Amino acid sequence: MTDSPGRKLSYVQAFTEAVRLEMADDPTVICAGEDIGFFGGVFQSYAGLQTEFGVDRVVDTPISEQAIVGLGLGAAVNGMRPIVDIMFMDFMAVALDQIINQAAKIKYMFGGAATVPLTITTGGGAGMSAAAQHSQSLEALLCHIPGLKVVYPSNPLDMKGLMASCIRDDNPTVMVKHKRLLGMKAEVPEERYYTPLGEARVIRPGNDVTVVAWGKMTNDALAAADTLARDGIECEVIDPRTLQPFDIGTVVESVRRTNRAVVVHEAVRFGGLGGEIASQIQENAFDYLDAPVARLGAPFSPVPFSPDLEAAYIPSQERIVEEVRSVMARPLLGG
Amino acid sequence: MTDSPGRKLSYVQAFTEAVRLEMADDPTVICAGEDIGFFGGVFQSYAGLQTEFGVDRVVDTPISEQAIVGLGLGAAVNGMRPIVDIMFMDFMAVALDQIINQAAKIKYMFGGAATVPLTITTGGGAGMSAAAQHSQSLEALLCHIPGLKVVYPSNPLDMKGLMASCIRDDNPTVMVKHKRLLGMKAEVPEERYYTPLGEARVIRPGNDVTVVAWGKMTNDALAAADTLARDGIECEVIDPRTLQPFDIGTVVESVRRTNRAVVVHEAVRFGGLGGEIASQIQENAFDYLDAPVARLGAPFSPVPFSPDLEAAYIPSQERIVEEVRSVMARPLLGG
Amino acid sequence: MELNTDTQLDLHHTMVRIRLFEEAAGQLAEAAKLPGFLHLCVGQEAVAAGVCATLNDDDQIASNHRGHGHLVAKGGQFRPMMAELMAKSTGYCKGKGGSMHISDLSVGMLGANGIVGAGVPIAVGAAWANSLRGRGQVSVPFFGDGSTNIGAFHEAANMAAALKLPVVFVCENNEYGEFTPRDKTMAIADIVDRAAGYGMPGVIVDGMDVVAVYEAASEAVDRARRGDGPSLIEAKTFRFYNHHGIQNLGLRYRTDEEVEHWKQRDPIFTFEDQIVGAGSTTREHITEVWNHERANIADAVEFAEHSPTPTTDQLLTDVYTISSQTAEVSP
Amino acid sequence: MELNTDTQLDLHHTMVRIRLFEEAAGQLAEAAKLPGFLHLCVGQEAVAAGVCATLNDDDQIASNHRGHGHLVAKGGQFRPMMAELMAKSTGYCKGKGGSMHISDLSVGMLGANGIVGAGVPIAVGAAWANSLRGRGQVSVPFFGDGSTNIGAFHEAANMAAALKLPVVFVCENNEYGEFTPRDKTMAIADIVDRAAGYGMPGVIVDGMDVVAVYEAASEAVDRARRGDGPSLIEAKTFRFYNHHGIQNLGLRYRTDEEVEHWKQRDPIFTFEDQIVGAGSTTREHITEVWNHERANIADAVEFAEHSPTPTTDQLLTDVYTISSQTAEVSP
Ligand SMILES: Cc1ncc(C[n+]2csc(CCOP(=O)(O)OP(=O)(O)O)c2C)c(N)n1
Ligand SMILES: Cc1ncc(C[n+]2csc(CCOP(=O)(O)OP(=O)(O)O)c2C)c(N)n1
Ligand SMILES: [Mg+2]
Ligand SMILES: [Mg+2]
Repeated sequence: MTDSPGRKLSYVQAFTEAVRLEMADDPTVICAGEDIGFFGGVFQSYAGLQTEFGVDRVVDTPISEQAIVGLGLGAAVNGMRPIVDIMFMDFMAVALDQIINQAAKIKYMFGGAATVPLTITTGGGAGMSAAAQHSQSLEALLCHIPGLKVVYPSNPLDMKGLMASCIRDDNPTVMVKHKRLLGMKAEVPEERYYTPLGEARVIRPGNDVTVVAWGKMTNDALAAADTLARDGIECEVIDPRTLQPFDIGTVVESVRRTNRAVVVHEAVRFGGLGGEIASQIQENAFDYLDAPVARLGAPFSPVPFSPDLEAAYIPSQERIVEEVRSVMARPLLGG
Repeated sequence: MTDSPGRKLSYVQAFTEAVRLEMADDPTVICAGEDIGFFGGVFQSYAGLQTEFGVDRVVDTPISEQAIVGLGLGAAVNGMRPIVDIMFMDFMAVALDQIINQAAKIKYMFGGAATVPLTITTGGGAGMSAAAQHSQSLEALLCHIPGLKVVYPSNPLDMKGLMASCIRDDNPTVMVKHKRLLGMKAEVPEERYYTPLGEARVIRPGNDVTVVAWGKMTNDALAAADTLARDGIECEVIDPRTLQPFDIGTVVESVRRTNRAVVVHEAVRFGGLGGEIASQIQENAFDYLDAPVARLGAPFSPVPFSPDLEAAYIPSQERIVEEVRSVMARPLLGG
Repeated sequence: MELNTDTQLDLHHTMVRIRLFEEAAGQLAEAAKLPGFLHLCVGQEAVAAGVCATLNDDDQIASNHRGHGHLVAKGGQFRPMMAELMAKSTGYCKGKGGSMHISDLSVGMLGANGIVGAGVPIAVGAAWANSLRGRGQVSVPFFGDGSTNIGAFHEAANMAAALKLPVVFVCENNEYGEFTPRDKTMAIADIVDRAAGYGMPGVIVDGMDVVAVYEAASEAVDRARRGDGPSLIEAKTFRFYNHHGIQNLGLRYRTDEEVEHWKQRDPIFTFEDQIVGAGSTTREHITEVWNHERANIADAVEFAEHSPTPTTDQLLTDVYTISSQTAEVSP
Repeated sequence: MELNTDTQLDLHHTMVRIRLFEEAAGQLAEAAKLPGFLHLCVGQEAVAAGVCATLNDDDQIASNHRGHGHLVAKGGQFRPMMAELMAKSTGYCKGKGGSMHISDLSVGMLGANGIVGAGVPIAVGAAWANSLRGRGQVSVPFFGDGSTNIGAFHEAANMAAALKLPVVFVCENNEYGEFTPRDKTMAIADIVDRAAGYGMPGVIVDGMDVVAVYEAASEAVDRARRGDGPSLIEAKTFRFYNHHGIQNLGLRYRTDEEVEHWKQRDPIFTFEDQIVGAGSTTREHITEVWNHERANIADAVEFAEHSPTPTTDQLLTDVYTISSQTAEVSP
């Protein structure tokens, strides 16, 4: 399907289309968030939906993130499939109780009685000089919490299929849109389709080293892989797409073949999801590893405002290339 | 000093004593939180302090965790050394913005101009049948955030010295008290002392396997080590004491000697701090490892209410023993 | 309002059921037969009973940490309640939730909650769904005076008003949050002063008078059902026991006189005098009600005690809903 | 109140400084010379100017995302402000904070803030320290109408009232939060209706009238300084430009008529007519003020443009304060 010529959509348009198709199909799909109705959302993710589906189903809310998540949660328990928007991922910090203590746990606490088909959408990532409170990648906080699913697409095609799956999933899912990918264009089928949650995609095959990256980093990893290929280093680039549940099987299978791995994420390296993935790789492919699993992430500081500092802060294609090279350069012990 | 006979204090009394000594010494040390004043706190952590230092310095607050952290943060920026209490660690979710977006980042965002000698205290951990919203170990969320320090003592002696260091530290620190350790008694010197933040303690030396554990788990790891010693397996048990900054040097030095490592924490295994530590171990001791670094943590579910389920949920001495045995049992490849 | 006899007897019956459930739970806790925290609502029965009597079966409530009474009043059954408190697999939450998360969605009880104020936004969300479905259902969050100081309450109250949702906010003002009196934590005496800030009507009612509660709730529920938006009821009440557990007198943070003063106004006994005095019922009938429910409680305790504890294969179930995967293929 | 001429001229001067700073920043943003988001307060100058004129140097303010005006009014300097907006190392935050985190603790400005409502608890915390030190300092958080719907505002307002702290809450009600009008997000027209719910006095003031703002603030600041606790001022005002950037007319979410209506009430021009009419100053002097500040702005832009950008060795500094370790030995 991806090879056929066709209509191109941007990442954010693919998001909107997924929401629109589900809303058209199912009256229980409803949306709420700040500025998403009349204005279509600050990223225009919800553009046109209020016009099409009315003010009852696409609601402009007060600036009240706790109540926004609660609005979705209560409605979800009552049989709706709400989509609620938290404008920037950083703002999840003001609503975290409703996300991690309520939405994630209500089913378990009720002994299974509640079903929570809630989708929380948000914009993550740096690169817009938006400084420390509008640029974070906080997926590690969410992935640590049983009960949630976390999705972070790297391209328009996956965005549409993953967002559709989030809406139809009967669990609370968090859909992170990377702000720097909003305008990325690619062919996207017009019909509805569902990309399964929890399935990684081998986005570039290769036999020398496995590179795991998501969100904007997938694209940087692909570019780095092209550079490295010119030197004869073939990266297998894996986009997990869903971070929780995490498809470790695909990653381990690859590493057992390539014997080397680099995990790349935009989040702060310390305590980021890369640690979990690297640990699971060495647990499951210990005897196959020719080098320690490497991790690339942001250094240990808040996101700086200055574009120069920010450029140094975010893992770049160059740093991915370097990291892969240094992993490849490690001599085999006694080999 | 630890060998000399002396006065015994409980873990929570050691906490209170640290606060009392700092308050007596320095009028800028002030406290605020729910029920901490007249009542002394639900865990009696602040017992007697309002009587001794007055209602102005030991403040009973409304149930307003965001404003409680903000109260401390604003006062800290204004030159005080406030201690603010969030009763249960789970409740940090309602105040996370003030913790991770404000307190942790204000210095950086202001280009260094602000100093934030704030201490946030809280009760963490399971084992009291307190169910999903009063039992979590959420330290991984905090350790991922640059700007914070995170401390989690395993015994009264460390508690007193670490709490004193938190109060005197010029950065926002989070002091986690494990609820199941509150009554644990040990000898504690009467005088003031400061246990440096960021220094692990080798709490039991051994040459066969390194076990890293904190909070209540340190004690369980020690008990497991005793059991294993009877079979001739000598564990080196390391208590990091401070989780951020994390003293990886002590851990790596040990693993290079023992060649095997198990990280144990009470938090959910997936995405817990164990992943970071295991990753750093394999990055820094790859050629020394005879087995993958193992991690023990809670399974992927909210904390159950039922005491039976909860007992199965929390990593136990038995499971630590098993995990160490299985790490020891791994045959050396080609060795 | 002149309540008809049936309604009076129902209100009384519900209060007796709540009182007996709480007394039994308290006794079991003292005997170390209940794990975890236990927040009893003895003294506050009139609020749960009076409010829930105005609700239909398909109306919904959301509760807080002090939630047993709300569930009983909304139609919860003793057996699965007691079993839940004892952490048995026959409990409402299969022993996974306990007192602080007790719930029964089938009777419209959206759960107790361990986080102060957190049930309020959930109730508002439930109201959003209800308003879209247009069946006239009403949502009622119950919360304490102390909870009105937390952000979630504020956001949810404003949200309900902004969206004109069918919600009746019920504050049980028992003058304390845990061990701290109201006047240390707010500069107002009446929670109802907050209603105007959301643009909703607010009313103070004597929370020890079940009829007064019933009347105020009727009006607020009607208003919500009509689509005229939310309102706030502040019920002045008191918990006779400690924040958790039973102990009532000899506590440091409140005087015995204060407790005794409120106990004179026991919502059940004063109401019994009233309905007997008015000839709506007899002392004999009242005794029968108590005895009948005492037997029910004994049955529930027996049931719970003989119920199995959850087995460890239950540990990892109920974390996620396993959805049937959608049929369409991924490109 | 009859303001003396000096005060009048100071108020005017401050408003001109704010206006010119914002206009210059807006122009630079249009020319793509400023990275990141830029929230301008053109139209709202009277609030910052009127309030801050009542404050002492050691009083403190905390701001929101729309914070340049507050900083200018509290004594912030153009050069480090403009340099910060341009992400230069000579900026107030060394280029690490930018517009949304601009701050100068030395003039008592506790920072702009990127999280709606989050500065309010910080200001209350600052007031806690101030009240303990007993030097009569006052804290003033500035925030928008939309921010009063978020939990942090509510908790902080109640906290200040409960602890009777020296705080003056200043709400700039410009009728919109981003692209959504107030009436969609709350059921009240006046934010001041929330004051009673905290037990503090509240007053509405014409936010386009700098003298009215000054008078209301004087009273509230006096009250706080006396130790009589917090109060709330709601200034009705309007932002002439878009939520961020400059564009003012032709926006979908508000009518041009509405903007034009408010622009007729430009706080600077109306005040100029007033003080010239009253003989407090002359047109010539006013022109001088504008020209003088235009030169200052040009100087600041020049300074900023020629300032160095932070070097990457600055990336990891300022994350932690390196304390000198305490001397005592650990056992
Ligand atoms: C966010 C949060 N903070 C603190 C607590 C601890 N806590 C449990 S009940 C309670 C008091 C609640 O007071 P109120 O709302 O008046 O209810 P009451 O107990 O009086 O019925 C507190 C502080 C909590 N559960 N959640
Ligand atoms: C917690 C949070 N939610 C949402 C936003 C996005 N946001 C930035 S400014 C703004 C509108 C604020 O409105 P108001 O308080 O009225 O201030 P104004 O912009 O009108 O001056 C919003 C929603 C944010 N920064 N923080
Ligand atoms: Mg109460
Ligand atoms: Mg506004």
